[in-house]
Amino acid sequence: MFTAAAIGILVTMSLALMRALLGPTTFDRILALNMVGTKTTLLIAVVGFLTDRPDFMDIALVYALINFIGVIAVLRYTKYGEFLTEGSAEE
Amino acid sequence: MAATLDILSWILIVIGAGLSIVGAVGLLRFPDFFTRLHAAGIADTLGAWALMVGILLQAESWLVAVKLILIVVFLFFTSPTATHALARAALASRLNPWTKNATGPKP
Amino acid sequence: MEVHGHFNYWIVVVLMMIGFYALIARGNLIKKIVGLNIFQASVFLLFISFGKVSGGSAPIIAEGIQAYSNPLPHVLILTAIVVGVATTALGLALVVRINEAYGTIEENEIAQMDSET
Amino acid sequence: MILAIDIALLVMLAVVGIAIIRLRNLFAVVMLSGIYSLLMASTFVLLDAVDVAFTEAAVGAGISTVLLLGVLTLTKSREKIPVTTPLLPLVTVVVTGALLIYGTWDLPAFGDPNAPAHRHVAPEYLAEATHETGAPNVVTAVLASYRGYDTLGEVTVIFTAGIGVLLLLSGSGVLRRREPEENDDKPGGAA
Repeated sequence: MFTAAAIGILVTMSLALMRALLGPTTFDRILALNMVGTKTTLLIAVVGFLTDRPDFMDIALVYALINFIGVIAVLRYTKYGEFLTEGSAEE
Repeated sequence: MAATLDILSWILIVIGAGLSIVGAVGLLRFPDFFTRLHAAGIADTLGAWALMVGILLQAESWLVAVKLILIVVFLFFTSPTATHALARAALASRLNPWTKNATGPKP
Repeated sequence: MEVHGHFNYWIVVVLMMIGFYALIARGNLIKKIVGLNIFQASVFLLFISFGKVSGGSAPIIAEGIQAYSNPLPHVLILTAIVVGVATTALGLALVVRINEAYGTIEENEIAQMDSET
Repeated sequence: MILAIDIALLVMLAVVGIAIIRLRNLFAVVMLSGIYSLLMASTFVLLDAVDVAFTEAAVGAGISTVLLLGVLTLTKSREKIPVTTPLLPLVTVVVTGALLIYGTWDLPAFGDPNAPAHRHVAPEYLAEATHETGAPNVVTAVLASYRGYDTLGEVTVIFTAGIGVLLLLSGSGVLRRREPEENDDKPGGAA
Protein backbone atom coordinates (compact mmCIF):
# COMPACT_ATOMS: atom_id res chain seq x y z
CA MET A 1 0.00 0.00 0.00
CA PHE A 2 2.74 2.44 0.98
CA THR A 3 4.73 1.21 -2.00
CA ALA A 4 1.92 2.30 -4.31
CA ALA A 5 1.80 5.70 -2.63
CA ALA A 6 5.57 6.09 -2.92
CA ILE A 7 5.52 5.20 -6.62
CA GLY A 8 2.74 7.71 -7.26
CA ILE A 9 4.65 10.43 -5.45
CA LEU A 10 7.88 9.66 -7.29
CA VAL A 11 6.18 9.80 -10.70
CA THR A 12 4.59 13.11 -9.75
CA MET A 13 7.93 14.47 -8.56
CA SER A 14 9.71 13.55 -11.75
CA LEU A 15 7.00 15.13 -13.91
CA ALA A 16 7.13 18.33 -11.86
CA LEU A 17 10.90 18.25 -12.16
CA MET A 18 10.56 18.11 -15.94
CA ARG A 19 8.37 21.21 -15.85
CA ALA A 20 11.02 22.93 -13.72
CA LEU A 21 13.63 22.08 -16.34
CA LEU A 22 11.50 23.18 -19.32
CA GLY A 23 9.49 25.97 -17.68
CA PRO A 24 9.44 28.88 -20.11
CA THR A 25 8.63 31.52 -17.48
CA THR A 26 9.99 32.05 -14.01
CA PHE A 27 6.59 31.40 -12.48
CA ASP A 28 6.45 27.93 -13.99
CA ARG A 29 9.63 27.12 -12.16
CA ILE A 30 8.34 28.52 -8.88
CA LEU A 31 5.19 26.44 -9.32
CA ALA A 32 7.25 23.31 -9.97
CA LEU A 33 9.40 24.08 -6.92
CA ASN A 34 6.27 24.36 -4.80
CA MET A 35 4.96 21.06 -6.12
CA VAL A 36 8.26 19.23 -5.58
CA GLY A 37 8.27 20.61 -2.04
CA THR A 38 4.76 19.34 -1.28
CA LYS A 39 5.58 15.95 -2.73
CA THR A 40 8.76 15.79 -0.65
CA THR A 41 6.64 16.28 2.46
CA LEU A 42 4.39 13.41 1.42
CA LEU A 43 7.32 11.21 0.44
CA ILE A 44 8.93 11.59 3.84
CA ALA A 45 5.68 10.75 5.60
CA VAL A 46 5.29 7.65 3.42
CA VAL A 47 8.91 6.60 3.93
CA GLY A 48 8.39 6.84 7.68
CA PHE A 49 5.67 4.22 7.37
CA LEU A 50 7.62 2.12 4.88
CA THR A 51 10.52 1.78 7.30
CA ASP A 52 8.19 1.14 10.27
CA ARG A 53 9.40 4.19 12.14
CA PRO A 54 6.65 6.75 11.74
CA ASP A 55 7.94 8.92 14.58
CA PHE A 56 9.76 11.23 12.21
CA MET A 57 6.67 13.10 11.08
CA ASP A 58 8.18 16.26 12.56
CA ILE A 59 10.48 16.48 9.58
CA ALA A 60 7.58 16.36 7.16
CA LEU A 61 5.91 19.10 9.16
CA VAL A 62 9.00 21.28 9.01
CA TYR A 63 9.26 20.65 5.27
CA ALA A 64 5.72 21.84 4.73
CA LEU A 65 6.50 25.03 6.66
CA ILE A 66 9.78 25.68 4.85
CA ASN A 67 8.17 25.09 1.49
CA PHE A 68 5.44 27.64 2.12
CA ILE A 69 7.81 30.24 3.54
CA GLY A 70 10.19 29.62 0.64
CA VAL A 71 7.53 30.24 -2.00
CA ILE A 72 6.37 33.42 -0.29
CA ALA A 73 9.97 34.64 0.03
CA VAL A 74 10.60 33.96 -3.65
CA LEU A 75 7.49 35.87 -4.64
CA ARG A 76 8.54 38.72 -2.39
CA TYR A 77 11.83 38.95 -4.26
CA THR A 78 10.23 38.83 -7.68
CA LYS A 79 9.09 42.41 -7.05
CA TYR A 80 12.65 43.60 -7.49
CA GLY A 81 15.09 43.07 -10.28
CA GLU A 82 14.57 42.10 -13.83
CA PHE A 83 13.95 38.36 -13.55
CA LEU A 84 10.43 38.64 -14.78
CA THR A 85 11.06 40.31 -18.08
CA GLU A 86 14.20 38.29 -18.61
CA GLY A 87 12.70 34.98 -17.54
CA SER A 88 9.58 35.24 -19.67
CA ALA A 89 11.47 36.42 -22.73
CA GLU A 90 13.11 33.12 -23.61
CA GLU A 91 14.62 29.89 -22.34
CA MET B 1 -12.44 -3.37 11.43
CA ALA B 2 -8.84 -3.60 10.34
CA ALA B 3 -9.88 -4.90 6.94
CA THR B 4 -12.32 -2.00 6.47
CA LEU B 5 -9.60 0.47 7.37
CA ASP B 6 -7.23 -1.21 4.93
CA ILE B 7 -9.74 -1.02 2.10
CA LEU B 8 -10.48 2.62 2.91
CA SER B 9 -6.79 3.52 2.92
CA TRP B 10 -6.24 1.69 -0.34
CA ILE B 11 -9.06 3.65 -1.96
CA LEU B 12 -7.80 6.96 -0.61
CA ILE B 13 -4.19 6.27 -1.55
CA VAL B 14 -5.14 5.24 -5.08
CA ILE B 15 -7.27 8.37 -5.43
CA GLY B 16 -4.49 10.54 -4.05
CA ALA B 17 -1.73 9.05 -6.16
CA GLY B 18 -3.95 9.15 -9.26
CA LEU B 19 -4.88 12.79 -8.74
CA SER B 20 -1.25 13.70 -8.09
CA ILE B 21 -0.12 12.05 -11.31
CA VAL B 22 -2.97 13.60 -13.29
CA GLY B 23 -2.08 17.00 -11.87
CA ALA B 24 1.56 16.55 -12.73
CA VAL B 25 0.71 15.48 -16.28
CA GLY B 26 -1.40 18.60 -16.56
CA LEU B 27 1.49 20.65 -15.21
CA LEU B 28 3.63 19.23 -17.97
CA ARG B 29 1.18 19.33 -20.87
CA PHE B 30 -0.96 22.46 -20.45
CA PRO B 31 -0.22 25.39 -22.73
CA ASP B 32 0.46 28.30 -20.39
CA PHE B 33 1.20 29.24 -16.82
CA PHE B 34 -2.34 29.85 -15.57
CA THR B 35 -3.71 26.56 -16.86
CA ARG B 36 -0.73 24.79 -15.32
CA LEU B 37 -1.47 26.51 -12.03
CA HIS B 38 -4.95 25.02 -12.21
CA ALA B 39 -3.59 21.51 -12.77
CA ALA B 40 -1.00 21.84 -10.01
CA GLY B 41 -3.68 23.05 -7.63
CA ILE B 42 -5.49 19.71 -7.94
CA ALA B 43 -2.36 17.69 -7.25
CA ASP B 44 -1.28 19.86 -4.34
CA THR B 45 -4.61 19.99 -2.53
CA LEU B 46 -6.97 17.08 -3.07
CA GLY B 47 -4.24 14.67 -4.18
CA ALA B 48 -2.07 15.44 -1.18
CA TRP B 49 -4.96 15.30 1.28
CA ALA B 50 -6.28 11.99 0.01
CA LEU B 51 -2.80 10.48 0.29
CA MET B 52 -2.26 11.83 3.78
CA VAL B 53 -5.66 10.69 5.06
CA GLY B 54 -5.05 7.27 3.52
CA ILE B 55 -1.79 7.04 5.45
CA LEU B 56 -3.42 8.50 8.54
CA LEU B 57 -5.82 5.56 8.74
CA GLN B 58 -2.83 3.26 9.10
CA ALA B 59 -1.26 5.19 11.98
CA GLU B 60 -0.89 3.12 15.12
CA SER B 61 -0.16 5.73 17.78
CA TRP B 62 -1.97 8.93 18.59
CA LEU B 63 1.15 11.06 18.39
CA VAL B 64 1.76 10.08 14.77
CA ALA B 65 -1.89 10.62 13.93
CA VAL B 66 -1.87 14.10 15.44
CA LYS B 67 1.27 15.05 13.52
CA LEU B 68 -0.25 13.81 10.27
CA ILE B 69 -3.43 15.79 10.97
CA LEU B 70 -1.28 18.87 11.55
CA ILE B 71 0.40 18.33 8.18
CA VAL B 72 -2.98 17.96 6.45
CA VAL B 73 -4.33 21.11 8.11
CA PHE B 74 -1.19 22.96 7.22
CA LEU B 75 -1.37 21.92 3.57
CA PHE B 76 -5.05 22.91 3.62
CA PHE B 77 -4.05 26.49 4.35
CA THR B 78 -0.71 26.91 2.62
CA SER B 79 -1.28 25.30 -0.79
CA PRO B 80 -4.16 27.54 -1.87
CA THR B 81 -2.38 30.56 -0.41
CA ALA B 82 0.78 29.81 -2.36
CA THR B 83 -1.20 29.20 -5.55
CA HIS B 84 -3.11 32.43 -5.08
CA ALA B 85 0.05 34.41 -4.42
CA LEU B 86 1.67 32.93 -7.50
CA ALA B 87 -1.29 33.82 -9.73
CA ARG B 88 -1.36 37.37 -8.37
CA ALA B 89 2.34 37.84 -8.84
CA ALA B 90 2.11 36.49 -12.40
CA LEU B 91 -0.75 38.83 -13.24
CA ALA B 92 1.03 41.76 -11.64
CA SER B 93 4.02 41.11 -13.85
CA ARG B 94 1.77 41.32 -16.96
CA LEU B 95 1.92 37.67 -17.91
CA ASN B 96 -0.98 37.30 -20.34
CA PRO B 97 -3.30 34.33 -20.02
CA TRP B 98 -3.32 32.05 -23.02
CA THR B 99 -6.37 32.29 -25.28
CA LYS B 100 -7.54 30.43 -28.35
CA ASN B 101 -6.72 33.36 -30.60
CA ALA B 102 -3.11 33.02 -29.48
CA THR B 103 -2.76 36.63 -28.41
CA GLY B 104 -0.89 35.58 -25.31
CA PRO B 105 2.58 34.07 -25.14
CA LYS B 106 3.09 30.92 -27.16
CA PRO B 107 2.82 27.63 -25.23
CA MET C 1 23.98 -6.55 -5.02
CA GLU C 2 26.72 -5.78 -7.48
CA VAL C 3 24.74 -3.24 -9.47
CA HIS C 4 23.40 -1.18 -6.62
CA GLY C 5 26.41 -1.88 -4.40
CA HIS C 6 28.22 1.18 -5.65
CA PHE C 7 25.46 3.18 -7.34
CA ASN C 8 25.36 5.79 -4.57
CA TYR C 9 29.07 6.40 -4.91
CA TRP C 10 28.84 6.77 -8.68
CA ILE C 11 26.13 9.39 -8.39
CA VAL C 12 28.23 11.15 -5.78
CA VAL C 13 31.14 11.22 -8.22
CA VAL C 14 28.89 12.54 -11.01
CA LEU C 15 27.54 15.32 -8.78
CA MET C 16 31.00 16.15 -7.55
CA MET C 17 32.23 16.50 -11.11
CA ILE C 18 29.24 18.67 -12.02
CA GLY C 19 30.13 21.03 -9.20
CA PHE C 20 33.80 20.94 -10.15
CA TYR C 21 32.98 21.75 -13.78
CA ALA C 22 30.81 24.69 -12.72
CA LEU C 23 33.69 25.95 -10.60
CA ILE C 24 36.43 25.75 -13.21
CA ALA C 25 34.63 26.26 -16.51
CA ARG C 26 31.97 28.87 -15.76
CA GLY C 27 32.91 32.52 -15.63
CA ASN C 28 29.86 33.73 -13.74
CA LEU C 29 30.56 34.13 -10.03
CA ILE C 30 27.05 33.21 -8.83
CA LYS C 31 27.18 30.07 -10.97
CA LYS C 32 30.47 29.25 -9.33
CA ILE C 33 28.91 29.54 -5.88
CA VAL C 34 26.01 27.31 -6.89
CA GLY C 35 28.60 24.84 -8.20
CA LEU C 36 30.38 24.99 -4.85
CA ASN C 37 27.10 24.17 -3.13
CA ILE C 38 26.56 21.17 -5.40
CA PHE C 39 30.06 19.95 -4.64
CA GLN C 40 29.49 20.31 -0.91
CA ALA C 41 26.17 18.49 -1.03
CA SER C 42 27.76 15.61 -2.94
CA VAL C 43 30.37 15.22 -0.20
CA PHE C 44 27.58 15.19 2.39
CA LEU C 45 25.84 12.45 0.41
CA LEU C 46 29.07 10.44 0.29
CA PHE C 47 29.45 10.50 4.07
CA ILE C 48 25.81 9.70 4.74
CA SER C 49 26.06 6.79 2.29
CA PHE C 50 29.00 5.43 4.28
CA GLY C 51 26.91 5.57 7.42
CA LYS C 52 23.97 3.56 6.09
CA VAL C 53 23.63 -0.02 7.30
CA SER C 54 21.19 -2.07 5.27
CA GLY C 55 18.34 -3.21 7.47
CA GLY C 56 19.32 -0.54 9.97
CA SER C 57 17.18 2.27 11.26
CA ALA C 58 17.76 5.88 12.21
CA PRO C 59 20.04 6.18 15.26
CA ILE C 60 17.34 7.15 17.72
CA ILE C 61 17.23 4.51 20.42
CA ALA C 62 13.83 2.84 20.71
CA GLU C 63 12.39 -0.45 21.84
CA GLY C 64 12.50 -3.45 19.56
CA ILE C 65 15.02 -2.28 16.99
CA GLN C 66 18.15 -4.33 16.47
CA ALA C 67 20.29 -2.46 13.96
CA TYR C 68 21.00 1.24 13.75
CA SER C 69 22.86 3.17 11.09
CA ASN C 70 26.18 4.70 12.02
CA PRO C 71 25.55 8.02 13.81
CA LEU C 72 29.06 9.43 13.54
CA PRO C 73 28.95 10.58 9.87
CA HIS C 74 25.65 12.31 10.66
CA VAL C 75 27.32 14.38 13.37
CA LEU C 76 30.18 15.34 11.07
CA ILE C 77 27.84 16.38 8.29
CA LEU C 78 25.59 18.40 10.57
CA THR C 79 28.59 20.54 11.40
CA ALA C 80 29.66 20.67 7.77
CA ILE C 81 26.27 21.85 6.49
CA VAL C 82 26.19 24.81 8.84
CA VAL C 83 29.77 25.77 8.07
CA GLY C 84 28.94 25.40 4.37
CA VAL C 85 26.16 27.94 4.58
CA ALA C 86 28.50 30.36 6.36
CA THR C 87 30.93 29.95 3.44
CA THR C 88 28.13 30.59 0.96
CA ALA C 89 27.07 33.77 2.75
CA LEU C 90 30.62 35.09 2.80
CA GLY C 91 31.11 34.26 -0.89
CA LEU C 92 27.87 35.99 -1.83
CA ALA C 93 28.86 39.09 0.13
CA LEU C 94 32.11 39.11 -1.86
CA VAL C 95 30.11 38.83 -5.10
CA VAL C 96 28.00 41.83 -4.12
CA ARG C 97 31.12 43.87 -3.44
CA ILE C 98 32.76 42.79 -6.70
CA ASN C 99 29.61 43.78 -8.56
CA GLU C 100 29.74 47.21 -6.96
CA ALA C 101 33.39 47.73 -7.71
CA TYR C 102 33.43 46.42 -11.29
CA GLY C 103 29.81 46.54 -12.41
CA THR C 104 29.93 42.93 -13.59
CA ILE C 105 30.09 39.44 -12.15
CA GLU C 106 31.71 37.78 -15.16
CA GLU C 107 35.21 36.61 -14.43
CA ASN C 108 36.77 37.40 -17.82
CA GLU C 109 35.39 40.95 -17.86
CA ILE C 110 36.85 41.56 -14.43
CA ALA C 111 40.23 40.24 -15.58
CA GLN C 112 40.05 42.47 -18.66
CA MET C 113 39.32 45.56 -16.55
CA ASP C 114 42.20 44.69 -14.26
CA SER C 115 44.63 44.38 -17.16
CA GLU C 116 43.54 47.70 -18.68
CA THR C 117 44.24 49.77 -15.61
CA MET D 1 11.67 -0.67 -2.03
CA ILE D 2 13.71 1.87 -0.06
CA LEU D 3 16.57 1.14 -2.41
CA ALA D 4 14.42 1.76 -5.51
CA ILE D 5 13.25 5.13 -4.13
CA ASP D 6 16.85 5.93 -3.32
CA ILE D 7 18.00 5.19 -6.85
CA ALA D 8 15.14 7.21 -8.37
CA LEU D 9 15.99 10.22 -6.20
CA LEU D 10 19.67 9.95 -7.05
CA VAL D 11 18.92 9.92 -10.78
CA MET D 12 16.76 13.01 -10.33
CA LEU D 13 19.64 14.66 -8.45
CA ALA D 14 22.00 14.01 -11.35
CA VAL D 15 19.47 15.39 -13.86
CA VAL D 16 19.00 18.55 -11.80
CA GLY D 17 22.76 18.98 -11.52
CA ILE D 18 23.28 18.77 -15.26
CA ALA D 19 20.42 21.20 -15.85
CA ILE D 20 21.99 23.68 -13.43
CA ILE D 21 25.15 23.63 -15.51
CA ARG D 22 23.33 24.13 -18.79
CA LEU D 23 20.86 26.90 -17.89
CA ARG D 24 21.91 30.50 -18.35
CA ASN D 25 19.06 32.24 -16.56
CA LEU D 26 20.45 32.57 -13.05
CA PHE D 27 17.00 32.82 -11.48
CA ALA D 28 16.17 29.39 -12.89
CA VAL D 29 19.49 28.12 -11.55
CA VAL D 30 18.55 29.28 -8.06
CA MET D 31 15.13 27.62 -8.30
CA LEU D 32 16.75 24.38 -9.41
CA SER D 33 19.27 24.54 -6.60
CA GLY D 34 16.32 24.77 -4.20
CA ILE D 35 14.88 21.62 -5.77
CA TYR D 36 18.32 20.02 -5.54
CA SER D 37 18.43 20.67 -1.79
CA LEU D 38 14.95 19.24 -1.29
CA LEU D 39 15.84 16.08 -3.22
CA MET D 40 19.09 15.80 -1.28
CA ALA D 41 17.19 16.11 2.00
CA SER D 42 14.75 13.35 1.03
CA THR D 43 17.70 11.14 0.12
CA PHE D 44 19.12 11.79 3.58
CA VAL D 45 15.85 10.65 5.17
CA LEU D 46 16.04 7.45 3.12
CA LEU D 47 19.59 6.88 4.31
CA ASP D 48 18.46 7.16 7.96
CA ALA D 49 20.04 10.54 8.59
CA VAL D 50 16.95 12.33 9.84
CA ASP D 51 18.78 15.08 11.71
CA VAL D 52 20.91 15.88 8.70
CA ALA D 53 17.81 16.01 6.51
CA PHE D 54 16.27 18.46 8.95
CA THR D 55 19.26 20.77 8.76
CA GLU D 56 19.67 20.44 5.01
CA ALA D 57 16.03 21.36 4.40
CA ALA D 58 16.15 24.39 6.68
CA VAL D 59 19.60 25.59 5.65
CA GLY D 60 20.02 24.36 2.09
CA ALA D 61 16.54 24.81 0.71
CA GLY D 62 15.63 27.74 2.93
CA ILE D 63 18.47 30.06 3.84
CA SER D 64 20.74 29.41 0.83
CA THR D 65 17.94 30.01 -1.66
CA VAL D 66 16.92 33.25 0.01
CA LEU D 67 20.53 34.45 0.18
CA LEU D 68 21.10 33.65 -3.50
CA LEU D 69 17.90 35.46 -4.47
CA GLY D 70 18.92 38.46 -2.43
CA VAL D 71 22.21 38.63 -4.26
CA LEU D 72 20.47 38.19 -7.62
CA THR D 73 18.35 41.27 -6.96
CA LEU D 74 21.54 43.24 -6.44
CA THR D 75 23.41 41.89 -9.46
CA LYS D 76 22.58 40.63 -12.91
CA SER D 77 20.32 37.66 -13.35
CA ARG D 78 21.68 36.44 -16.64
CA GLU D 79 24.91 34.64 -17.39
CA LYS D 80 26.82 35.69 -20.47
CA ILE D 81 27.90 33.13 -22.99
CA PRO D 82 31.54 32.24 -22.45
CA VAL D 83 33.91 33.22 -25.22
CA THR D 84 36.26 30.27 -24.85
CA THR D 85 35.24 26.71 -25.63
CA PRO D 86 35.49 24.82 -22.37
CA LEU D 87 37.37 21.81 -23.71
CA LEU D 88 40.20 21.70 -21.19
CA PRO D 89 37.91 21.85 -18.12
CA LEU D 90 35.73 19.12 -19.64
CA VAL D 91 38.72 16.84 -20.14
CA THR D 92 39.93 17.54 -16.61
CA VAL D 93 36.52 16.77 -15.16
CA VAL D 94 36.08 13.55 -17.13
CA VAL D 95 39.54 12.27 -16.21
CA THR D 96 39.10 13.12 -12.52
CA GLY D 97 35.67 11.54 -12.49
CA ALA D 98 36.96 8.36 -14.12
CA LEU D 99 39.74 8.13 -11.53
CA LEU D 100 37.29 8.62 -8.68
CA ILE D 101 34.93 5.98 -10.04
CA TYR D 102 37.89 3.62 -10.36
CA GLY D 103 38.58 4.41 -6.70
CA THR D 104 35.05 3.49 -5.60
CA TRP D 105 35.71 -0.19 -6.38
CA ASP D 106 37.84 -0.39 -3.25
CA LEU D 107 35.04 0.89 -1.03
CA PRO D 108 32.86 -1.57 0.85
CA ALA D 109 29.49 -2.13 -0.81
CA PHE D 110 26.70 0.28 0.04
CA GLY D 111 24.97 -0.65 3.31
CA ASP D 112 27.38 -3.47 4.16
CA PRO D 113 26.96 -4.05 7.91
CA ASN D 114 30.46 -5.51 8.16
CA ALA D 115 32.24 -2.46 6.78
CA PRO D 116 35.14 -1.39 9.02
CA ALA D 117 33.48 1.93 9.83
CA HIS D 118 30.54 0.22 11.51
CA ARG D 119 32.49 -2.20 13.68
CA HIS D 120 34.83 -0.10 15.73
CA VAL D 121 33.60 3.10 17.40
CA ALA D 122 29.96 3.47 16.45
CA PRO D 123 28.64 0.42 18.37
CA GLU D 124 30.02 1.80 21.59
CA TYR D 125 28.29 5.12 21.14
CA LEU D 126 25.06 3.37 20.23
CA ALA D 127 25.28 1.18 23.32
CA GLU D 128 26.45 3.77 25.83
CA ALA D 129 25.04 7.12 24.73
CA THR D 130 21.53 6.75 26.11
CA HIS D 131 22.44 6.04 29.70
CA GLU D 132 25.50 8.28 29.73
CA THR D 133 23.82 11.42 28.43
CA GLY D 134 20.12 10.68 28.79
CA ALA D 135 19.27 11.51 25.18
CA PRO D 136 17.67 8.78 23.09
CA ASN D 137 18.91 10.43 19.91
CA VAL D 138 22.54 9.36 19.51
CA VAL D 139 23.32 12.13 17.02
CA THR D 140 22.23 14.77 19.52
CA ALA D 141 24.16 13.04 22.28
CA VAL D 142 27.38 13.03 20.28
CA LEU D 143 26.92 16.54 18.94
CA ALA D 144 26.03 18.28 22.17
CA SER D 145 27.77 16.18 24.75
CA TYR D 146 30.71 14.10 23.51
CA ARG D 147 31.79 16.70 20.96
CA GLY D 148 30.57 19.83 22.66
CA TYR D 149 33.82 21.69 22.00
CA ASP D 150 33.54 20.86 18.31
CA THR D 151 30.13 22.48 18.24
CA LEU D 152 31.52 25.50 20.08
CA GLY D 153 34.14 25.82 17.34
CA GLU D 154 31.40 25.63 14.75
CA VAL D 155 29.59 28.51 16.41
CA THR D 156 32.82 30.49 16.29
CA VAL D 157 33.09 29.83 12.55
CA ILE D 158 29.55 31.08 11.96
CA PHE D 159 30.19 34.15 14.09
CA THR D 160 33.35 34.93 12.14
CA ALA D 161 31.51 34.52 8.86
CA GLY D 162 28.77 36.85 10.07
CA ILE D 163 31.32 39.48 11.02
CA GLY D 164 32.97 39.04 7.63
CA VAL D 165 29.70 39.53 5.77
CA LEU D 166 28.87 42.63 7.79
CA LEU D 167 32.33 44.10 7.26
CA LEU D 168 32.16 43.45 3.53
CA LEU D 169 28.73 44.98 3.13
CA SER D 170 29.05 47.87 5.57
CA GLY D 171 31.60 49.61 3.36
CA SER D 172 29.23 49.44 0.41
CA GLY D 173 26.01 51.21 -0.41
CA VAL D 174 23.91 48.05 -0.21
CA LEU D 175 22.73 48.53 3.33
CA ARG D 176 22.01 52.21 2.91
CA ARG D 177 20.74 52.44 -0.63
CA ARG D 178 17.31 50.91 -0.10
CA GLU D 179 16.34 52.86 2.99
CA PRO D 180 14.82 55.89 1.30
CA GLU D 181 12.57 53.73 -0.89
CA GLU D 182 11.46 50.95 1.43
CA ASN D 183 12.54 50.26 4.96
CA ASP D 184 11.09 46.79 5.38
CA ASP D 185 13.49 44.72 3.31
CA LYS D 186 17.24 44.70 2.99
CA PRO D 187 18.41 41.89 0.71
CA GLY D 188 21.82 40.59 1.63
CA GLY D 189 21.94 42.60 4.79
CA ALA D 190 20.20 39.95 6.84
CA ALA D 191 23.08 37.54 6.44
